[in-house]
Amino acid sequence: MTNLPLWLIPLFPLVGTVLLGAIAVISSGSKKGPAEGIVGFLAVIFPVLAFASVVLLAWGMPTEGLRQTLCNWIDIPLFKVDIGFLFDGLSRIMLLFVTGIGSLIALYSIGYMHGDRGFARFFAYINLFLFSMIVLVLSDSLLLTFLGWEGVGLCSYLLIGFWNKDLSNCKAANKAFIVNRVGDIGFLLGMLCLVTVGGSEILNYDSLSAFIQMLIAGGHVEIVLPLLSLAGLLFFIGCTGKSAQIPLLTWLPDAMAGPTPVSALIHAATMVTSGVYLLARMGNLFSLLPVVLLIITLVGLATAFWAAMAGLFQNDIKKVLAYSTISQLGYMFMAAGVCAFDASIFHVFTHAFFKAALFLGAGAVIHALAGEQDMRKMGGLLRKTPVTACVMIFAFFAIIGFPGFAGFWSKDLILERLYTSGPMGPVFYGIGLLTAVITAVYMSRLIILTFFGSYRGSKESEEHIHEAPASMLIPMVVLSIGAIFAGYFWADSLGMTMFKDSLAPVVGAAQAGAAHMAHVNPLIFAGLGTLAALLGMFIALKVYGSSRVPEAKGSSAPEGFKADWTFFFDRVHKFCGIIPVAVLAWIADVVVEKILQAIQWMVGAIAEILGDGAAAFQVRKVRLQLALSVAGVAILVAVVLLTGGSI
Amino acid sequence: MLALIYFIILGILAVGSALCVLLSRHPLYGALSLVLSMLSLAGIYGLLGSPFIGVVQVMVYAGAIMMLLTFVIMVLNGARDSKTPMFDGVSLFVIPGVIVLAALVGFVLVRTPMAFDETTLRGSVALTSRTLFDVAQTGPGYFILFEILGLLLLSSMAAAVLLAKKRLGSVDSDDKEEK
Amino acid sequence: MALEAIYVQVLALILFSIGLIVAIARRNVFFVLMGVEIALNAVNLSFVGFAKTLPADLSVAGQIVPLFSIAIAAAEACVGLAMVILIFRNRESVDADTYSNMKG
Amino acid sequence: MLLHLLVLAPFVAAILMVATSKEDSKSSSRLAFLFGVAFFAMSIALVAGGNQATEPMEWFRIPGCKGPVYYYLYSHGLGAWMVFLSCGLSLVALITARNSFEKNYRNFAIGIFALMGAMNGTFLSADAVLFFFFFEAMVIPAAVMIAGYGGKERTKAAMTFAIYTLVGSAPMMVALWYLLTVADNSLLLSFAIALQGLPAETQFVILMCFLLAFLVKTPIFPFHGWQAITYAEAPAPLSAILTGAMSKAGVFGFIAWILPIFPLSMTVVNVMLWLGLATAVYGALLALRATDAKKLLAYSSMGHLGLAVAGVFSLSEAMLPAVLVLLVAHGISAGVQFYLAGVAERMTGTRDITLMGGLAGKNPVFSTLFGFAAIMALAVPGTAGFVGEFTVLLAIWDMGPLPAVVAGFCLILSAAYMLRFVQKVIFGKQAREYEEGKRMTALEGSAFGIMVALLLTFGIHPAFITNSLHLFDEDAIEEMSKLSGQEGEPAEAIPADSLAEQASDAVEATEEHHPMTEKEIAQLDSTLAEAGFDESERAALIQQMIAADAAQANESAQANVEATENE
Repeated sequence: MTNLPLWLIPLFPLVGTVLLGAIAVISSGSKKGPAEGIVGFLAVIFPVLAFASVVLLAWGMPTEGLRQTLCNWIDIPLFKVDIGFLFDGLSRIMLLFVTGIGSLIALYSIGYMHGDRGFARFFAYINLFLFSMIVLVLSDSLLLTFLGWEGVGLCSYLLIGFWNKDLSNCKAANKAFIVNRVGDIGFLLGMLCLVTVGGSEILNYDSLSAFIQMLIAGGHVEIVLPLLSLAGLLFFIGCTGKSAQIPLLTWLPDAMAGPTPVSALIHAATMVTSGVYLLARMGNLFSLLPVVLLIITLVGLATAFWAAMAGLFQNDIKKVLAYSTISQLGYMFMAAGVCAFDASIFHVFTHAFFKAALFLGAGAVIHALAGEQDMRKMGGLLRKTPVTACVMIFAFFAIIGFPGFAGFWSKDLILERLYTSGPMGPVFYGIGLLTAVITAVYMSRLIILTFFGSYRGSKESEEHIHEAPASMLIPMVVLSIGAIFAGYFWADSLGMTMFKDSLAPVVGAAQAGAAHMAHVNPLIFAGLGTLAALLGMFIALKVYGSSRVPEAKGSSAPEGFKADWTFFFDRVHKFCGIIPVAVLAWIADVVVEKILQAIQWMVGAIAEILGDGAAAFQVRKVRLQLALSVAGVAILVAVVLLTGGSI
Repeated sequence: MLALIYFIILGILAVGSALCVLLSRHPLYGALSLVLSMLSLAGIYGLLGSPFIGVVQVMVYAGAIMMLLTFVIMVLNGARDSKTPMFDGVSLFVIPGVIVLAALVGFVLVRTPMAFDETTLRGSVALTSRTLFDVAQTGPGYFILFEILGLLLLSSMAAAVLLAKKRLGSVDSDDKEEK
Repeated sequence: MALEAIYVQVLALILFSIGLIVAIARRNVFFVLMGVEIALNAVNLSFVGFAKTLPADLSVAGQIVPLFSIAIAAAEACVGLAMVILIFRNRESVDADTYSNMKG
Repeated sequence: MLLHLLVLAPFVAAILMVATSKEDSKSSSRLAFLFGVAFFAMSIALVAGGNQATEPMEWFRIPGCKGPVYYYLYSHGLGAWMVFLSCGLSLVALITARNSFEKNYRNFAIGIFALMGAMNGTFLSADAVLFFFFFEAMVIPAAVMIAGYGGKERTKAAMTFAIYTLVGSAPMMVALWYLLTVADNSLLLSFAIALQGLPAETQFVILMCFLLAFLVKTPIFPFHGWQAITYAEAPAPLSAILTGAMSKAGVFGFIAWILPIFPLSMTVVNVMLWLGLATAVYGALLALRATDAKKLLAYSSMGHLGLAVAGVFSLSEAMLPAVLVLLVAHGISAGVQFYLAGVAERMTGTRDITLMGGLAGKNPVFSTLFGFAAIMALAVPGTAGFVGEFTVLLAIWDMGPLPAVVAGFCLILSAAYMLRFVQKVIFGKQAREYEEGKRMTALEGSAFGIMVALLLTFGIHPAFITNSLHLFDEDAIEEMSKLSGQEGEPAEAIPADSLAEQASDAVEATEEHHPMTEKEIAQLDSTLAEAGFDESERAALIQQMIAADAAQANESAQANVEATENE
């Protein structure tokens, strides 16, 4: 079955988008929305079909991958790019979990979105998102990746602002899109930079790696290093935008305004990891650029630590998860920064399962509590919603790196690679471990506040608490199974390296150059990681375990120094981005425009005055005018004669 | 020689009567001297070998147009307007201007070589009618012009009638103006 | 001494100048019209004079164009006098300077 | 034939429209719709048909100029696509105007057809004077329609528009006239040759005159005073045509007239590049603050066209297809946005975006289209706008990273203002109760839908546009040089004859050259006599003249006279 055309994979969700979009538009006029059964079926069948074809392809994929060029896209002088697809170890893994989790979440959404006015529209967006995401990971050139890159950003915008009656949702959506746009421009300029180095061909990944091989072989790396570094930096800016790293991370917490399945799918499992994917995909390039790698590592560390601290201060359950996502993405970036691209992709993979499970669980909780998101008003839900609680607790063990769960394997791998990366390794490792402790603290806090203790909400709302329907529970359970066992795809100490082998043809070359100092016994890392998780849980139990929970008053937003910490980058954006632009716009609108208008008015006034003068001269003087013209003709004749012309 | 003498006499007559037009106070006198000027010009046409134009000049200009003018002057009683000065500041400015212009053009004219051509045709009725109407020989250009001219005359007649006819309510507007 | 072509032209020039002066310098509207007639006549004279300097096949134009210009003069006088009547009826004046309805 | 039809038939259509009823908009709209479809079909045929040209016909001669002015139409890829825009947008304008004006639809259609003919003429003429004629003629129907159908300040807008653009192109007319006196004829090639022979200062002045006209028309930063008020006050269908097709005449002028004719210095190129970028930033900044929906779109167009101009003056090899794609994309997307803004104005009765809102719930189909159009304008990959902006950025990158970064900054700003626009118009709750205006009809909706679909098609397969681009192919150059050859050798070819040398300072005259006839000699004699030479001098000169003629001197009698007079 390897002769399945690759374009079939993105085609399925695209067809779904068109069908569902048509249904959404046509049914928009009618009072009653479209039948939810049909729409739900359509919404799930296309992702499932895509998943099935991915599985079929993955089964028989040759080691070097599949490449198919569909047609020409842009062909102008100096620039020629084809639409082509590349299916190799890296895209296989990405596609598997993108389509798999996408299908699960589509199924979940049927229950979650039940009764919503924009039911069909929502699934059209979800399918469009899956299409873009598949194009992103399946494309064989940077430009086509960029199509997916902006496409997922667009879907993220559409889905965050899905409930567009509320303007705050729209604002969050706008923020997400604009901040992402800043990163996208970095990506775009990075592509231009690459084109300057090696022509438009090297936008193709294969040509790019061939080009880099050639550079290394010819020893010409030094010559183009500044330009390549610039390109790498610009690409990295793109990645920070999409993957919510410092400094472009402010949009992700706000993006929680969207429906929860969206948060699970887009803002936790798939889209935000596309930055990591890009780093891994271009690993060959990045491994040449030590400066950029260092920057990536530092940014990853800082983001992980900062976001973990911010997660500690949140009261909104989804916000906690959002900051947790940023923090985990920070881990992935540090791994990429030390050239451990396979480790970072592995963490992407495991993270997708447990974070999706956490978000879906949070969604089920919110669903059960009829929209309540403030953790201070929850508590004791373990008895009311046992399945949800179990799912979330399993995922919780995974994220804090409890031994045996998925997160344990991937996080340990990253920390190990950090330690062995170079002279600065132990420092990085220390920060990473500290962050792991904090992660355990805030995640334990979430679980304790939500599921343990007694219910702190109002009495009458307690009556309505119910377990989610089956269509929501099945995906959650499947994901939680993933959260437990996904780590065994690559358990070094158990001798399972399936994941690593799959990725080796793609990122192996890039990682070969990374320095490995001394080989340290992996059990020490495992032990320290376990210790960190247990310490975090212990601290949380000590601090939050007692029934002393602050009374919920007002909004769930943090206050005081907590707010300062949480909104630090929002303020940076405000002072470095928004206010200067606003001031510039004010100057342009109020100062420059007025000056130009004044000049325009002056010219007009002068012309009018002159015209008035001439008009005054005209009044009642027809004969005078005739006389003047006679005199004028006489003068003209005289001039012509005197200057020697002949009449 | 004889032609020159006739020419000088007629020329002096034409210029003299034109000057009379310039200097006469009453328009009627001006119109009458203008008739004299036209008649002498008709003579010059004859002298130059275009008797047909001369005849047309006498009939149309001296006869029709000037009669119309005289008639209108008499109807409107233009003599009543003896208060307005004949000349004013503008006139004093015009006369030297025109004279300078004429001098300049005359200067050029005198320096331009020209002479009568012996082969020139006499402008007879036959020639004129042949040129105008013998389309096969001379082409349609003049004939079309002639037709257009006929239209022009017709339309100008209509326009004159429309303009000059007394409108309803014009008396009222007159009254208002005077107030 | 014989009649020269240039004499005719000089006469036409003098007449034209007088016509122009009459048309512009006099304030009475009848004189303005008469001045225009004199100037037109001068031009006709010039035409005929020039026609005599041309060879046979070309001189025909000199015989025809004055006819046309006379006809146009007739039309002009016709409309012009009608306008004078109209304006005089409204203004009770033949002073051309008072005719300033069309000022800008 | 197609070219003649596209340029002249719209005027015929305008005249035929006069015959329809003024009161009954139904019958007249049917006829107008038929005509519109016919022209649109013709424009598609033109785009598909590749380069073509008509037989050059002599139109008239301007006294004092050497060569005649031709009626000569020539279609290359750029012009053909612009014609496509003009015809297509006019068709949609005719469709959507039917719901906007109850009465007087007929006159509007007449205006649209006249405007369309003038625009087609501008984009298709190969003769500079013809180009200028149509370039100016565009203004008049547009201004009349603004004055007749515009908003509250329509007279002011119409006056500003007409005066600004006409005054802006007045210097170009003078420059054109001057060029005509030195060039063999008014075609591109002879202009280029003639300019080579001029001193640098003169070249610069002429260049400035030409630039000013196009700068005002586009409009570029300091000369944009007319734009916002005009687009805002004009009826929405007209605004769409103005921005979608007419403002392209400026950019078209830069590409089709400035670049081939003038030897540009690096300073000029840099200044123009930065002016374009400044316009892009400035337009985006103004759009961020605008509250009038149509003004916002006007500023947004200004920004995009600034980017296009910057792209043109990057002079990169990739410039031409890049800018063309950008122009087509912008034409369609800005057009559809203006139409939709017009529909929104019709539905809510206001242009102020702070008073709109909540249309998503009220009219979902409209909002879907509106959102789509906004996304197209954002240049999301997969749309034609992306291909255009990306390739233009690629061209600008050739001039250095800084201009490209500025251009990238504009893209960020464009996202900001466009999303704000979308949010204010269709999202949120209604700001107030609207009186129920006329909704979007199915015909309108499908027209807009087709435009959006076109944008997507061009985004996935831009080769439709880029492949049709051969600006000046061999045939056209040959034809032009043949025409130049008829009129005489180029100016440099004057032999260093003694007489010619004397003459060269006075006039660089070249006229037709053939053996002198007796008649000419007689004529020359009389001319000399008129100039006051006596018998012997005249004879000597004529002898000399005939000798020079025998020696194949390429010298005209007129120049000879003037040269000797100068002695």
